[in-house]
Amino acid sequence: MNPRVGVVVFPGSNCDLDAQKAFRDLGADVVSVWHDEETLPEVDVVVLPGGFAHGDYLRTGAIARFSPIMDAVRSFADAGGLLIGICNGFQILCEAGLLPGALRKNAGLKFLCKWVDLRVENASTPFTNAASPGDVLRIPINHFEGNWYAEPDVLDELKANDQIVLRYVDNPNGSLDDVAGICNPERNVFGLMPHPERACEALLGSTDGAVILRSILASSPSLVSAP
Amino acid sequence: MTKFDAVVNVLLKPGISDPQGQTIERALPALGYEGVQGVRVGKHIELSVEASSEEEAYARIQEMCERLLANPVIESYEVTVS
Amino acid sequence: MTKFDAVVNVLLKPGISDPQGQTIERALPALGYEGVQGVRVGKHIELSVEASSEEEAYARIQEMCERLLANPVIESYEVTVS
Amino acid sequence: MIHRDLGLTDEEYKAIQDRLGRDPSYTELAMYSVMWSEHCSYKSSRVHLRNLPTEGPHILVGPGEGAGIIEVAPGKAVAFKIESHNHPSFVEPVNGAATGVGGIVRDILSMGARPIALLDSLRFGPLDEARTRYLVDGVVHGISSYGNSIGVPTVGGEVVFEDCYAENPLVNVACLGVIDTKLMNGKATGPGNAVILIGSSTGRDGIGGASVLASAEFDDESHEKRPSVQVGDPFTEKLLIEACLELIREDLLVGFQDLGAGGISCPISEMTAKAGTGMTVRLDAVHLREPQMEPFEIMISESQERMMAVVEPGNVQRVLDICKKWGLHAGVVGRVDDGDAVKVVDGAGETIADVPAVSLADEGPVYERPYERPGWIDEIQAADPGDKEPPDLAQAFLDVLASPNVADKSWVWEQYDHMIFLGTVQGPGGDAAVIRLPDSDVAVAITADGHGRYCYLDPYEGARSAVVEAALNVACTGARPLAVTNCLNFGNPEKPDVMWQFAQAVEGIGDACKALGTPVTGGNVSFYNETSGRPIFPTPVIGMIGVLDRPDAAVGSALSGDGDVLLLLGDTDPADLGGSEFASRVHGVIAGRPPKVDLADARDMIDLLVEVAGSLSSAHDCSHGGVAISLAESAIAGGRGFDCDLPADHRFLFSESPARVVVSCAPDNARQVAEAAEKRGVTVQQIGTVGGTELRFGGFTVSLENAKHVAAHSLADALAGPTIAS
Ligand SMILES: Nc1ncnc2c1ncn2[C@@H]1O[C@H](COP(=O)(O)OP(=O)(O)O)[C@@H](O)[C@H]1O
Ligand SMILES: [Mg+2]
Repeated sequence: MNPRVGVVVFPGSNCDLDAQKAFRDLGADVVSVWHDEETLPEVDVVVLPGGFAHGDYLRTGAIARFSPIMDAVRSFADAGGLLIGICNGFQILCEAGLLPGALRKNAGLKFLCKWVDLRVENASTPFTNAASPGDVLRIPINHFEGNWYAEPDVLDELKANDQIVLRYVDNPNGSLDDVAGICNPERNVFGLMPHPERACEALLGSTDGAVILRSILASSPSLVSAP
Repeated sequence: MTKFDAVVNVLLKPGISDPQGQTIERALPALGYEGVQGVRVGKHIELSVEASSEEEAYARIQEMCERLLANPVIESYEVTVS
Repeated sequence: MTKFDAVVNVLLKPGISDPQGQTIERALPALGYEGVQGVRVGKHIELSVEASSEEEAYARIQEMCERLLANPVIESYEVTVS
Repeated sequence: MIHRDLGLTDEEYKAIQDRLGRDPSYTELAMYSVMWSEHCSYKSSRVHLRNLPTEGPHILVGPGEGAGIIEVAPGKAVAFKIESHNHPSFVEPVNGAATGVGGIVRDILSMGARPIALLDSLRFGPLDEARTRYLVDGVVHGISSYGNSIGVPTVGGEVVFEDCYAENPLVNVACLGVIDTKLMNGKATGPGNAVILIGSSTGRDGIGGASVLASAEFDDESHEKRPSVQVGDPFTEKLLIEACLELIREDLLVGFQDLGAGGISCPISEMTAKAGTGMTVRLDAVHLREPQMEPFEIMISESQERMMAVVEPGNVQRVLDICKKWGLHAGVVGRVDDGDAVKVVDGAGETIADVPAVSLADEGPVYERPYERPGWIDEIQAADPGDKEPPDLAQAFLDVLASPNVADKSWVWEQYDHMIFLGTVQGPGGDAAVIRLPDSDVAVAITADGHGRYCYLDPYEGARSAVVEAALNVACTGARPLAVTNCLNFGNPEKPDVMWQFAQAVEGIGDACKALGTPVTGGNVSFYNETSGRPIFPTPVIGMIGVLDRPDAAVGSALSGDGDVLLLLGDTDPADLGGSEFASRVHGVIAGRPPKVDLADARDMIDLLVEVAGSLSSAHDCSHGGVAISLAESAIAGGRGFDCDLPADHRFLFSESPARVVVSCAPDNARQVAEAAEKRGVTVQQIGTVGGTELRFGGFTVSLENAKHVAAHSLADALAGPTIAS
């Protein structure tokens, strides 16, 4: 059975179709889930895609985290389901308290769309296990608010737990401790600012993003439990 | 020269649509907040200036607002010096 | 139920660097404004709420701030009801 | 004399009276004033635009609709169009530019196309002014915040700095869309059908935008015109795109049009005029943002993010439901009638306006404005073109490379999402952008180019050069140029010399497009680009689209293989320094005659590039700064140097002779490329080889490191200074 991926669409999401395509090209069955739903379909993986949910007005993710679907997303994660937030999705996860910290405006006060190098710090998560620790992945960023921050004690805890999954090799946005992506202590919720779905085809400049997507699919219950 | 603390609040002029404010207003009922109206979102700036008098401080900030802190074409502002 | 007007000012917590404020501060001398310091930029939100008393209005807005209007991880806020 | 306040002349007022057989009401007059404004009626330009070639085998829809439609592969059609938002961007750069993006995106959407790419063509004054930096910062931020938020990548464009744009920047934005399921039309057919207004509420913002802002030049009183600026709402626009595409996918719409300049007045009159029907609009059904708006305000408000749809009665509920799902306001505001009148009725049932639709939409005045070649043009053409030898060739090279017109523009385009839709095969930074269309293997190349300086010196030659440069940018990727959209930015058309520039430029575009086989599918005219009587350089901007056989066949501009052979294709005339970047940057001179394009040569060059694309490692045309800069740009982009043996002559190195391209290819391919060129009569010169960490020109050498630093930092450094709003 193919892994099943649900991509949540908030009003203002705009990388939902790209995420769908990237997962589909890697062999997943993909469904889109409207934010107004109260239940999730049967899926192995939930993706909160990039974009500007509710225009990012007020604050990124501030309104989206109250969408009806978010209760179901939380329960899905509490039950151990794989949940990934990309860019705006990461911002929503932080606002919802599913991941620690908050995302501030880039230190340079500019939107940045460019290729960056990411170092894999933890390769034993379901999101990175196709990589090795220390691997450098070339994946684009595309955000104005990617400057992650957390209180010092929270950061210490993340470090102690190996929850920092990806770091920028050359910090583009001022993010604390070069953090580009983090996971929860249970390692089933992952948020990152860069866009792995944009780096799954050589024609577009890199296939390193597929390392992350493939890790996820290989870890999805449908595949893992298949005979 | 004395140091004066000042606050500048910048808002879109009345009549100019404020998509941020409208979006927040539309979102509130779903969060259980009924009866909230007229939401407008602007900038809040705090700063301190050196000047020889409160009037001078006020005048300088006023000028900074016109030229830099606000765009008088679409925004109005309010300066408070203390 | 009475309608109360309120103002919410949201700022980054002290200790969290504020690049917007710093950028303005750095630009000012070149434009002829010396002696300006401690510039911090946040959000200014105006709204009106229905409530049975000023206290209730205040409490409701306070709650809205905690949940929506500010992010307590990085921001602090101040509510004024009139 | 109320009509004069609304921008109508006495003659125009008389024409309205004659047409109606009575005096118009105030609301009617307001509607005529916007529909007959320069911006909506093209009254000064129409007689000239008629001569542009508009037909070709690939052209499915030409000028006159929301956007031109081009068939790029069997069964695959795209919409392409450019628009200006110059005046609003000067007044309020962030929102002026943002709403410019919003407007062109809705034009594309109105054809039933999903917007998939944007190009922004920007012109500003000198960067050492704080006010210019404020404008650059604001305009780029406006495009970035709006385009990124609606999820349409900005994949290319241009940025030019020239004194003449200091008080009148140019902000032109082009959009490419791909027909989603069905090509829509803007016709209000079927009497009895409902008219639905979708999107934002209608407010007092942007009232008189068409007649006042876009159609009269700035003067010191422009402060009073300022409140007509609008704030862009990209979130609503994104919802509008998704909701409307869903409506079209479900085949719920009969007719469809965007609301732009002219507000509601525009679609109601144009859609009925096209269909030969009438329409009644109920003012109290329009969703208002502010209480107590006057009828005329409602009829001409240019509030953003609105679309109008004509829907069969049985589908109305479904349409409203889909809009609601997307959180969009939608309401029935009228119905299509028999007859030919546009009627506006207020809440009490009283008729406030009742005029023939065609009189608003099609019967506006057409002017044959007098034009005359100005005397100053002979003087300027005869003046010293700035071709003197520079004291130091290497330094001259670095000076030209550091010119903000030449230098790396990544400060700008890194602020744009240029990757969304997973189709950006080549993004900003090369010649044309190459975009793979969603869910397909079809790739198109798009670019926008203008040359105000050449057009100032000779509008006919300059316009031809702009077309050729755009076509070459497209052809350098290996794509065959197919069609053109154009944005004509000029001064006050009531001045005979401006009108002469306009006529010459349009003739130049027409001649070039005919010769290259790239018809004009639409565009936009922006007149009155003057401040206090000083016009900008005449600046036609050409948007060009071409098509590639396969996305992975696209050729880039970066040098990519050590040992590759460098070939210069085309003829260099050392006298082609008039209006060049060298003359302006090194000698501070803009004078002389601009290079003259031979259109047949240009066509041969394009055919050659398309033919040999498969054998090339890189291709990059020679434009600003000539062959020296072209080589340097390809080297910097590829991160590798070259070893050339070029004459140590500034007139050769910086000549801007048109229709020249520097290509690189594997040594094994060089013979074949050269033969193909010779067969087409294109001059080929082997000028060197790729490799190393230096740019060895022959007469002088610069390290790649240094060149890269100079190119990368000059714009960012110049923009780092303080900014000021007013
Ligand atoms: N305003 C802009 N927005 C996006 N891309 C831009 C902009 N300005 C320049 N670029 C990109 O930078 C590259 C170089 O631009 P330019 O020097 O104008 O090229 P050319 O001379 O080939 O037309 C192009 O790929 C162009 O698309
Ligand atoms: Mg080029």
